Amino acid sequence: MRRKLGRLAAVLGCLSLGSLVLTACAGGQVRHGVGGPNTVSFALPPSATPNWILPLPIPGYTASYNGVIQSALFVPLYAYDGSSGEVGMDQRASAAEPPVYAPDGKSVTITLKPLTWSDGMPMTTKDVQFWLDMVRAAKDDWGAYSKGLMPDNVTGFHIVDDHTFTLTMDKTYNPGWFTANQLTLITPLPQHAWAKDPDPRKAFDYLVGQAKQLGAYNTNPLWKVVNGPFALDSFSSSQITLAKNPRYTGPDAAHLDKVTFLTFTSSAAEYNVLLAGGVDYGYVPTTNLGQKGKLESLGYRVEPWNGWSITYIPYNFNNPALGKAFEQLYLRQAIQHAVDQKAISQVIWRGTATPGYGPVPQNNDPTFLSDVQKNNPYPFDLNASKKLLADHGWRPGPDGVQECQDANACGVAKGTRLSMTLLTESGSDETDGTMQELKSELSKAGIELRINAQPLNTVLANGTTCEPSSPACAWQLSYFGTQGSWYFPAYPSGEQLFATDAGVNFGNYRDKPTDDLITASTLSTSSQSMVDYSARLAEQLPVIWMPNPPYQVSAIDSALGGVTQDPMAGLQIQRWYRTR
Amino acid sequence: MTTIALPVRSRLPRSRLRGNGLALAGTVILVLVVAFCLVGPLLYPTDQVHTALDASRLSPGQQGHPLGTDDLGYDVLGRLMIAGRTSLAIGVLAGLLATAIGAIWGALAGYGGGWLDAVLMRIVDTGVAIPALFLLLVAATLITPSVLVLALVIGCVSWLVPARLMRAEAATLRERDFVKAITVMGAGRLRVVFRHLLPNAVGTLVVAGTFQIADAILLVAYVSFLGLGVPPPATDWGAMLSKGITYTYDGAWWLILPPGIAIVLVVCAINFVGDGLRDALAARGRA
Amino acid sequence: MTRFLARRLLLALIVVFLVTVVTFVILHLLPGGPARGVLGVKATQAQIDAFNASQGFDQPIPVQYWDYLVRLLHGDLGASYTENTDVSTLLAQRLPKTLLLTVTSTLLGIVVALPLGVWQATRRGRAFDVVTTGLAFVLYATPVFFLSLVLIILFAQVLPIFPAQAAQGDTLAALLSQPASLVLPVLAGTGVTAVAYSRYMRSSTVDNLAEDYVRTARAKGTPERTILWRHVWPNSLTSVVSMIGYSVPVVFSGSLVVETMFNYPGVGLLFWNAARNADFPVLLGVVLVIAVTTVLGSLLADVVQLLIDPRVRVPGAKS
Amino acid sequence: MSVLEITDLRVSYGSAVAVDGLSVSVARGEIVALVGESGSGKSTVALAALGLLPRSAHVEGAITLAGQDILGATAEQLRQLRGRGAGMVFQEPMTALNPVRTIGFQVAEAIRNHDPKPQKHKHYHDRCVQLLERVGVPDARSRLGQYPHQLSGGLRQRVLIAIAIAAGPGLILADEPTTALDVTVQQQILDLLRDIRDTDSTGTLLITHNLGVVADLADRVLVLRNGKVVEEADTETLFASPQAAYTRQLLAAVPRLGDTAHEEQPEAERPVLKLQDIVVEYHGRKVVDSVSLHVGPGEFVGLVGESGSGKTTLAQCALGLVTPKSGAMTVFGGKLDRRARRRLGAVFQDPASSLDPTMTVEQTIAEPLLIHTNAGRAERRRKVVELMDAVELPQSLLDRRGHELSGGQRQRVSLARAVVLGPDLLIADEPTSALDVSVQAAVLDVLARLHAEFGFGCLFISHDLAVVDQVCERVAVLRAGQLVEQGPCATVLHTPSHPYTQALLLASPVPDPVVQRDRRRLTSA
Repeated sequence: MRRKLGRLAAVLGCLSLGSLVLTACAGGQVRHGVGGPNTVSFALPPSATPNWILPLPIPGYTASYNGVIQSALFVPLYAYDGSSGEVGMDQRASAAEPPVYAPDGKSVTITLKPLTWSDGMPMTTKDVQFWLDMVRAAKDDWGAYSKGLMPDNVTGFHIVDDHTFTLTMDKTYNPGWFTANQLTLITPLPQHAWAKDPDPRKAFDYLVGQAKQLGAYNTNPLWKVVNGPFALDSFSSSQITLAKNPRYTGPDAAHLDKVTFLTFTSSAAEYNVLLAGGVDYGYVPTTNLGQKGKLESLGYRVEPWNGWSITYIPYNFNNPALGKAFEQLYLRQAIQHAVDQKAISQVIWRGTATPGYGPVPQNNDPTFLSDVQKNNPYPFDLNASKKLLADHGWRPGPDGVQECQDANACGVAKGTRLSMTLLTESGSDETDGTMQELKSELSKAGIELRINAQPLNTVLANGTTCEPSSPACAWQLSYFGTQGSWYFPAYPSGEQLFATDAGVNFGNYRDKPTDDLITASTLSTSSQSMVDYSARLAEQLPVIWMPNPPYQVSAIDSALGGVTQDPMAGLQIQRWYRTR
Repeated sequence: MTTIALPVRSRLPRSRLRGNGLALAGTVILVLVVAFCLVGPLLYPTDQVHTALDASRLSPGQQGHPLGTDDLGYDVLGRLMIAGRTSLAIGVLAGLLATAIGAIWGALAGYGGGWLDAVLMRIVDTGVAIPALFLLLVAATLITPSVLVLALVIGCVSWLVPARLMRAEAATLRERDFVKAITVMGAGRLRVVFRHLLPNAVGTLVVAGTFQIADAILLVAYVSFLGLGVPPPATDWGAMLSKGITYTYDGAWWLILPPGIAIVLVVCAINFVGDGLRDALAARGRA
Repeated sequence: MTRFLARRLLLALIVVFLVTVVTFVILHLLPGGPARGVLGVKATQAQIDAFNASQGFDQPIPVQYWDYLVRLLHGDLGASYTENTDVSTLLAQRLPKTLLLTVTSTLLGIVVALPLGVWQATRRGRAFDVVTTGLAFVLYATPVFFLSLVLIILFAQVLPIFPAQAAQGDTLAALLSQPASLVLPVLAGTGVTAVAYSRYMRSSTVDNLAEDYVRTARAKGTPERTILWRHVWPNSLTSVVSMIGYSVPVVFSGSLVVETMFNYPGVGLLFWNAARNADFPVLLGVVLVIAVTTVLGSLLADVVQLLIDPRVRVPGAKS
Repeated sequence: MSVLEITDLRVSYGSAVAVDGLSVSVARGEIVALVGESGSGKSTVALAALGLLPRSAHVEGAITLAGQDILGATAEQLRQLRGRGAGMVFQEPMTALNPVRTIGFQVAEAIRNHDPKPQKHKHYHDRCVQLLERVGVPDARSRLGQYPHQLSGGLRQRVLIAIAIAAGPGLILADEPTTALDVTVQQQILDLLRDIRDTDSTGTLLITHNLGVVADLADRVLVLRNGKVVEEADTETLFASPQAAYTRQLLAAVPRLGDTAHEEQPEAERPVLKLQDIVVEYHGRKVVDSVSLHVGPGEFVGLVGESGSGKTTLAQCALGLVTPKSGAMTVFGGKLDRRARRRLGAVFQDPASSLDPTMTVEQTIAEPLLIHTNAGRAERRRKVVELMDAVELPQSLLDRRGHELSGGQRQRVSLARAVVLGPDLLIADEPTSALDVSVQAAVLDVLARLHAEFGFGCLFISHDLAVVDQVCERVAVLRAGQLVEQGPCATVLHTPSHPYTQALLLASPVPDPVVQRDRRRLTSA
């Protein structure tokens, strides 16, 4: 009898394990963070360890947050961020006074602020020239290079005095665009300490070589010469600490003694630590947004951090099977009508994402936003989708998938089936959910969507520009997922995205009027061309417009002040302070 | 305890003489679970293809969902059934495949002996030394997962343990008099392997197979946990669990407990059955 | 004995060599290669070509493998694409931590499991045995990620006794400076080992209790306790010891999961990130390290067996 | 005064009765033998005497050991009695000692267990050396640090006896103490047991199946069958005039040297098996050392030797299972190829492993037909039935599997399989050694009948000289890999010329107490 009872216990044991999970309940108030009293710890996104300290970007060393570290140590010539409430120049965080353009718009005069390097040397125009010389000498290895733009478009550099210089351009540019998207690339570098070789190319190679030695960041004297509000305290692959630079002479001195950046393997790991009070400034995975109240009771304030970005799914217009179909605007309209952006934003993103109907970031800044884009020309409407297809000669086949019955009406060969494959990022609940929702709604309109989820790298490697004949053009739709939103520089023009043959125009979208509008947006001084561009692409649907998720949903220690959630993804850590 | 990705986990010899109570309990549980997964959807049909964002995250009992709904509005009870089909199908197929490959491999090594044995077993050693997780990650980037593909992949990374078992068994059987007698009288290698070694190892293989199935179900759970599982809207218990785990702090227990219990229950049950089979075979061996 | 060891060592080397071949070939079968993932979305085709050339990816695979092997023999494991550090440096930082985790949980597993297994065996079929065996079944059937989560909820949140993540930092010292942060990862890792070991020990003890020598010991009036601890225990131990050596890959894989769950800065985490970033040199390095450790584990098992089992250590009678 | 008094003992496991109403008493200085075939319950009696039966055994009756009641004793009382009241010697010296403990530890423990003030094991070492010397272990002191596997089987059995007598018990329970040993070693152990009885006047309960051993050692005998005593008598009385039919049957089944008449056979011209200067090495050690041997057509050649003599290796060599390092071997005048194998049959020692447990008797016997002939199902069946008759098995067994048969039946099936193709050469490696005597007699009978029918030549390997004498015409004696003597049985086994053969003959106990007594006088002289 005893034996039998025992066996029963073993079976019951199986059943009872899960109930442990139920017992989760509120913990007590915990002191957040891991450092001393005037320090703050910040949680980095999963697998995003900064890996490049040199403020000259190099392909392959493009971890997010490199820029945050760099700009805290080396003040950029011009900083743009959203700290003022909309995206614009942040004068305090810039190394120079606002630029003065010549009336013909072909040259610009810039005056540096009286900043000092931490070894006591003043920052001078030579430091800017040092940057320009190196980038000119090694532009092909410089990560931000784009043919025809910086440094090709700067034809002359003229030193007026130690603090003033003039740049001459090859043609007239829109000053707003030039400052925001070109001058922001420049960072004065400590020429006296870093120019180990008079030849700028060799100097560049030397610095890059040094910067590749991550293990030596702590000790390398090069990186001790900084002019920003912070200096490097310690650097390891799992944790980076910046300490206040006591010799900073600018107007934007740091309040905190130290800021520590923590790395995490997964957002779940980060969230566990957040709940246990291990970080001051972390993020909440969307799936855990239901826990807002609990986080608040733990002393965090929970705020979405909106990005200066748009999110979309490119069509591969070069795909041999469906490229022709994708070229049909009515089909793109039918697909866009089947995207329930509001529901995806509300349910899957828990209200933190913003529906996006066009090429301009829609939630931060109304300057460039057209009414067409704002008002959504193609709202969620499955009947509209079906009607568009029916009107153009498509009929559902026996399996419910639309089939072209009339080549003339369809614009594609008779018998073409609306069955398409979407290459998407794996490992994200929100992406999975979005894809399932998309698949589900499209299926109701008779469009079959096959989801092929792959690690982000595979998606990136496969979903790129291709020739129609190449096997690489097998992809039809690709979604980079939550990490794949496009973050604009300060001026959200589309020269990299939707211009014919642009670098990131993966789907080979070609539209002459669009090209003209994009050119106008960078060269003309009026902002109307941007508004027209917004309207044009909201109507033309070069891609499937998707809800734009926030950069992250932050959980910030309520005792941490001075935080602006900058849409440009900057942190301005020097302005953080503790209220307790 | 589990072992992610542990095709390589050394299988534990389990106790003999644990009466058949547990085995019976295991069998009953398995029958119930299989019936639940196969017959359940007929009695309780739900839409597991189309999302219903307007009915997402309902707690149990709301709007006629006995176990609530998940974040996309799928009915959890219905989802548990179709997820079970995937988990069980992959588990059984992968377990059988692994056992079959392992059996033949091990029989050849154990019976062949000499250099053949050395070569085959070094390959097994190599396989054991490469983390299965690595192979699975690579496989996932090469192919689109489906039930068959996953079963194939998991089967192909977990045949090592049965191979070692079978090799040991074959090496023992090779020395048995009946094998010697028939070899001496002119039986060929194939005849010995297929007519004598494999049938005699069936007991070991059946036991190994059950444990292999249990392991495969866990492995599927891991693979899904890593985001490499069957593509949605199909799902399996591991995928449900890993998704549910993200809702731990919401108190959405209905997203965690059902798949969690299902996995633990089925794996326990299969292990019970495996133990029972081992006992039964041990008893027959003694008779 | 030296001959035995030399033979085992040779076999181990062969296995490690095969592992390098297999992993290398598999990685280079991947379509697309790592360039796009490493260089980012904005990289131009020219940059991608330059990257592939610099990494030698434009060479035939056998040539690439040969280069890899030559560098490997010089102790050069290549450099990480994403962490711009030598793989060997990364491994030197991470491996001690993973070893700390795995060795501690293995030792703890042994300490818990072996006596438990013996007690279970002596109380076979009684309540203690049935309850603990049942629990072992349940634990055995519980995925490690689930167990880790339960631990975090229970001991980091409901009762905030221990941190939910391991201490960060490059050095082992940094990790050891917060011993409390090691508790939960080690506990989860122990779950992996203890269950397996106790089950093995239990059955080994049960088998040994049925051996003839136990009857002999009884027949000469040896007390049961003495029989258990001075006769059966050392015998069971010799068979369990080798099992512990062979369980290295199990323990390692377990730690891969445990490390991701607890943000433990070990090899598992390195592996995980490398896999996500297609960081080939790191992947190869980690797989190689795990392979070597696995092989060393079974080698160690054989050596320990050699040391503790007189039947292996001392030559037998010439009969 | 008796040291052990068992009255009306009844032991059952569930419904199966192992011992039924057995009464026996052993007095000081007396050797009482319990003799019987497997399953007679004789070992159960020994275990019951020390309270060592498993919990599942149901025991009734009364057992008094050294004046104490066993069945009602507490665990601690039992422990005190074990070793001190009676010491026990087991059959398997290979497994009865703890492999990972030194001899010193295991012997010392036997003393220490009964020391009112237990000391460290080292403390007892001198006493251990005395004990080991007492049981005839040479070089006793150096053995203390050795492990069981470093000792030969005979030495291990001596160590076990030392353990049994360590606490000075009044009784030794010897359960098949010599069954696993070679005859020469067996003789030494029997002498030792007798010597212990003679000097310490210890009582001995000897449990054995071997009537020769009984005749050699016992004062009194109880014959057991199916748990019941069928006869009890003085040893000499029992052997001289057995009363029970079963006893007579048992005695008749024991093969004796010289019972069979041998005819001289002319040397065959074309032997079916010819071994010439065969050398086999294992790890550089010569297991078979230039052995030459032949088997003529229809001839029965015996190969005798003790364990480790290389006789099984030689057989495997002849079967092609082992490749010799040097030497020449011909089968039917040629190589051992597939065609030759068709004419070859083999039977091995262990009935438990001689049949594939997954096959039926019919499938087993028919398998060689499948390999070598195109015989259809019906023809195979006919052939199998024919052979079943030949080996005297009922057809009802055709669909049985190996584990459903008794040991004797299994060996008959093995024989049938071996001869189903009508072989010209049969190699039989200890085919009856694991069988009870009565079963052995029947199987040998069948073998003789098959020989008469098929006329195959046979290499018959055995350790039992009497069996070889009974079935073979010629015999070869192997010792440590070398052939010491070879010739007709009539010569080699009756007037051996080599001292080793003589020693072997002398050591094999004969079921006749009178002969054994004479032999003892001879050897001690």
